[in-house]
Amino acid sequence: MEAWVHLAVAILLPAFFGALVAVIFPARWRNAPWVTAVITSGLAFAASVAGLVYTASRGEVRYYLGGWEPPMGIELVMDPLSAFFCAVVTGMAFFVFIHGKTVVPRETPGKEAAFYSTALLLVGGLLGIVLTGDLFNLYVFLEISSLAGYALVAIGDRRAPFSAFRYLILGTIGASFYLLGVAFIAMETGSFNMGDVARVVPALGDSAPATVGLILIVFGIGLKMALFPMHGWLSDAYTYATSTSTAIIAPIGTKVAAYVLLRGCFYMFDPDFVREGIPLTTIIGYLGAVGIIWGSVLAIAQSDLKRMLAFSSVSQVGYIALGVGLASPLGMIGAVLHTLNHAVMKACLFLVNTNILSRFGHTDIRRFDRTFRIRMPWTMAAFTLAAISMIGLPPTAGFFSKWYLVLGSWENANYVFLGVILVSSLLNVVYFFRVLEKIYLRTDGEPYDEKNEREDAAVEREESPASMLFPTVFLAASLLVLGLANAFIVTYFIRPMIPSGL
Amino acid sequence: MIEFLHSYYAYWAIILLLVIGLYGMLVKTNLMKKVIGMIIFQNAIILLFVAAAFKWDATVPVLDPAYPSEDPVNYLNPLPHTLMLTAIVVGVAIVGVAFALLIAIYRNYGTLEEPVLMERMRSE
Amino acid sequence: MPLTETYSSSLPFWAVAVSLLAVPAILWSARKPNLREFWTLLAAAIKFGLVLALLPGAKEGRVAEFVLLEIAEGIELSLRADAFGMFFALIASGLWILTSFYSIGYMRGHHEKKQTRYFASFAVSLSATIGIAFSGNLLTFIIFYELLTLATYPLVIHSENREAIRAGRQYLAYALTAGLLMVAGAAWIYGTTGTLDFTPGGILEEGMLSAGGMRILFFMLMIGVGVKGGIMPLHSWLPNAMVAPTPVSALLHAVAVVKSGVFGVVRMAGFVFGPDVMAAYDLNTILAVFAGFTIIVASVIALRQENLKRRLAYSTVAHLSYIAMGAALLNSEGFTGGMLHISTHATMKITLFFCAGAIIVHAHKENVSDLDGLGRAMPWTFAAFTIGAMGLTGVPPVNGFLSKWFLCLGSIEAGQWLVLGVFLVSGLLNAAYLFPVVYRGFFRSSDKFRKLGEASPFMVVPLCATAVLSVVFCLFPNLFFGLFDLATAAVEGIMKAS
Amino acid sequence: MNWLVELVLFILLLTTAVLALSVRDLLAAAAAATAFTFTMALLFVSMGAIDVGFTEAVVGAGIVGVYFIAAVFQTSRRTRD
Repeated sequence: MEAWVHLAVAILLPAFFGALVAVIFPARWRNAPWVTAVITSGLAFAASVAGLVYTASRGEVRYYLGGWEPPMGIELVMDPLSAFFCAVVTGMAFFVFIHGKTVVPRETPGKEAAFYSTALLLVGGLLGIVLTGDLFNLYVFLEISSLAGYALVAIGDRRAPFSAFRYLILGTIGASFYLLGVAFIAMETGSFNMGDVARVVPALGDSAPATVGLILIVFGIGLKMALFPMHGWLSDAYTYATSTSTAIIAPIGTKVAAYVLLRGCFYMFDPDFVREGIPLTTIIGYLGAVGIIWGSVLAIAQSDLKRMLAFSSVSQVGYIALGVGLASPLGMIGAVLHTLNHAVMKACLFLVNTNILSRFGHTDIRRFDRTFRIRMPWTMAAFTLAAISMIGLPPTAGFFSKWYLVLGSWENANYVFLGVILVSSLLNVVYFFRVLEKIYLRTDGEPYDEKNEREDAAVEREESPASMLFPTVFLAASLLVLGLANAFIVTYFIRPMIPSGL
Repeated sequence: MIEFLHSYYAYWAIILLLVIGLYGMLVKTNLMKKVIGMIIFQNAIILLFVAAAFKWDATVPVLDPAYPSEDPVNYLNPLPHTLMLTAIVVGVAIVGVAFALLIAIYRNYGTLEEPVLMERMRSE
Repeated sequence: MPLTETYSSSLPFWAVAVSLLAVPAILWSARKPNLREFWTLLAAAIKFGLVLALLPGAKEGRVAEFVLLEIAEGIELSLRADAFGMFFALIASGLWILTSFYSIGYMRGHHEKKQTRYFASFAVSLSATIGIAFSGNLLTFIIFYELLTLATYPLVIHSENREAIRAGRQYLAYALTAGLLMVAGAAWIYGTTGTLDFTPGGILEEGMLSAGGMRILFFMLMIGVGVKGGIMPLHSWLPNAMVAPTPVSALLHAVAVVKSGVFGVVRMAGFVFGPDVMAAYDLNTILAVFAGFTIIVASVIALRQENLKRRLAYSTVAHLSYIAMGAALLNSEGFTGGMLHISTHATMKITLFFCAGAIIVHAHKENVSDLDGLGRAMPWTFAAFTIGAMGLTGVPPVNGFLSKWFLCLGSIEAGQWLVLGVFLVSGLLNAAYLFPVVYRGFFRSSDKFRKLGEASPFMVVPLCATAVLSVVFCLFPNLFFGLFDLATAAVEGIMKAS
Repeated sequence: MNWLVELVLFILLLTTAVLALSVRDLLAAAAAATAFTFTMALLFVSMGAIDVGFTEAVVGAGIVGVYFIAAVFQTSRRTRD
């Protein structure tokens, strides 16, 4: 038991340690930052998985930083929920880092160390958000991860600094509103410790300041999460950043915000109160529902693959919000499972985007053609699988998170959510099959004859190097595994995390 | 909530500052002005914490023989103060990054006015 | 006969998996056509053998069950080879062998491109079809159903021209919408009853939902399966998808895809809603109205089609609804007739499509009016076509008579004279749109085909085989693996439980 | 004792805030912003948060002021807004 307590720190430390170590190597050791990033994120991933398994069977682990007990000290709490999110964050980071071996030196020449250091800082900040048991500490980690995020987004083409600036302004508004909410809650409850708050809040009953605090927190985090209608910053930020920056931020950034939402609404406060007293979760759910449709429609309108994926992120975040909005065990299962699934899908898709960009020099869907499939068969296969999962067809992972959400919608008799989930799946079909048709089929309308068969045969295979191909294909394949194993994940990892009040 | 605001006028000032800051961030078109708005906004929140920890007739959280130390009512709560130290530093870090971005934007496009910037970005 | 004696066996799993396992082999030997086709045939043979191995148990009412894993919380990915599923699996896997032979002849004769993709998709489709047949619960059914949609998409767009791509989009739009409605419906059922296992006599019971709710649920599930089953007004993807690609994939549509649709209709009627619920909420009337409408209207449309394949496609639409109609009658004769029609229509329609394909490849004719005198050049092909036409019309020595006989009996038993009328009128319409082809082929003379001989034996042999099969099946319905007994056993299961 | 001082500081705070956002010379705006932060520091001190006040004066007013001036000289000084 004693040794296990340190697991929480073992997740957190490698990332921050790696961020420091990555910059100390002499410039001629070109791969050293990459190796550092892969090793540290791998260690954190291993620790997260160990923590996941441990907490699933034996409950939460509390670690008092420096040995100081709350409310004076800061504690790290690793319960099934936070361990799950840690595993998602570190896992995605691990694979994206592996993928970065050849891409990062090309996209940010000479600044590999800075890139990996910042990226590790981002990961560390996100892990801190997930693990900390202290509201103010969460704010600090939020800002650490945000700062790293702004820096990562700012690397990119000419437009990147401006989109990063907009992200910074809105991100700061979000974080500040969070802090404001914390102020209200702390004033009312007298503690910054989440556990204390959770104990005190029910006793307060219908407390206006605490409620206002929660609403402010939800608003601030909603901004960070790109919840509709606060999603404006996301599309530009993702589009103009370098492809690896996007690949590292997109799968995990918004997910951690979703974690804070879950933590605030269902753990710190009484879910019944949040659902009935202030219809907060319902509002979140409906915003998510609108975001699902809106994001999908905008994704259809895009001609650039990366931008399309960015808008699809807005829509997918909506699913998570919708699950929160259901405020039921099934909704929570759907939301948490979708966090995992969407992280894997989006990471895979953005890695595919990187592969395409580094091989063809553009990601303009209008210029895609069938030689893509011949030149990069494995990448395209990974794209296909991830697209099918995004659409939500069984037996890929994407289907099952939707399945739980659909079940939850029926249970709550919420037909609006139900309709939204169904309609959005069709919209996903539209924007993904548009790309798939381009990649796999002849779209010029000419009949298939000997001539263009010879043309096709002349196209050489130029698949990405193994360091890029392995993570892409592995993530795509794991979508199938996650789909088939979803009952296992739900039973062993998600069920234990559902709070008793839900 | 109402009596809470009524009891101490500082809160009204804080609300005003928050609104001013938000206005600066969202409505001002010059990017530098947005940063100024951000500073105002962040400082207003810090002020809120400090004001919340403030009590009339209490002294700074330093042990003083003149005040009976066993009664915490006589001292301000030091916890928000210490936290705000961190918040200030975090805020400054963000402002620093914001300025770095501003300089990068200016190098790329030669302006900090949002409408002009949008125009130039669209035309390339 | 015991109804629910189950035993654990991995055979259903392997029956599903064998063609999936063949896919990597097919892709791997893309450059060696002979080896590639060997894998297809091998998988087809093994699959048929595995299905046959399950047959004795199913006939005795023992159900082989295989639970792979828990696929979603509380729901298992289970395969159950009950009599009804066996019936369909037997037909699908048996005809796959024939179809494979014919495909090879056709694809090579036509110098088709992308043959590897074709055979790989074909194999996956068959896996999905057998999976649909053996699905033990609704979620498993949906999973295989969506897999079938994806696997047949490459077949629909096979020729990759504008028309085909448009047909592909339409197909996806219809099939995926349908799949989503089924998912929603399944979630509703699961939320209401806590189970999705197919049970003879139905999962749902009276009073579980309000009458309106029950009808909406019925619509959701029936639209779900009805799209693949081509029930009007959900049929419009079908003729397009059938015409655009090669007739071989049209053939797949005649057997695997559309039959899974109507198989689903019967599954829903007999194993999800159950005859009692169907009767209690007038669901059978709804189904009967749509099915009857489809039978008549599709036949009339078929009458007006000039393109032979299109005519056959609409004929398929009409005949699929026979099966749905059989389920709507809610008595054992109706169910038996419907199930038998799955098999009888398969053999007859395959014969007709084989003939149409042979005509296209060999004589390069697609329109009915161009066939004058072709029967003299291709006597075997046209003879087979005549048998198929007779079968669809319901003339006795061919097996179509058998299923129609039961369907008519069922409608008399149910006292549905209107339904009986529909069957009789549609029989006349069948004759009206099929016999002109025969007439033109044999009795109109033309010099165009004087030098033309019979098509290649690769095609002629299978089409004659299916034609003969059609006749033999009518005369000795139990000769082939006791299909008839199997059908009656399955129906008994449904009726007894309700 | 010091509520009057606080009131003056609050008024100063609001004035400098509005000023910083409204002047068109960015350098003047930077000066106003620095004045704002410094007033804030004084307010903290008056509210008993001495440590916070000092940090704010040094980090908030000092470093941010330097940042501002550096940034203004790196970019442009005038604005239409």
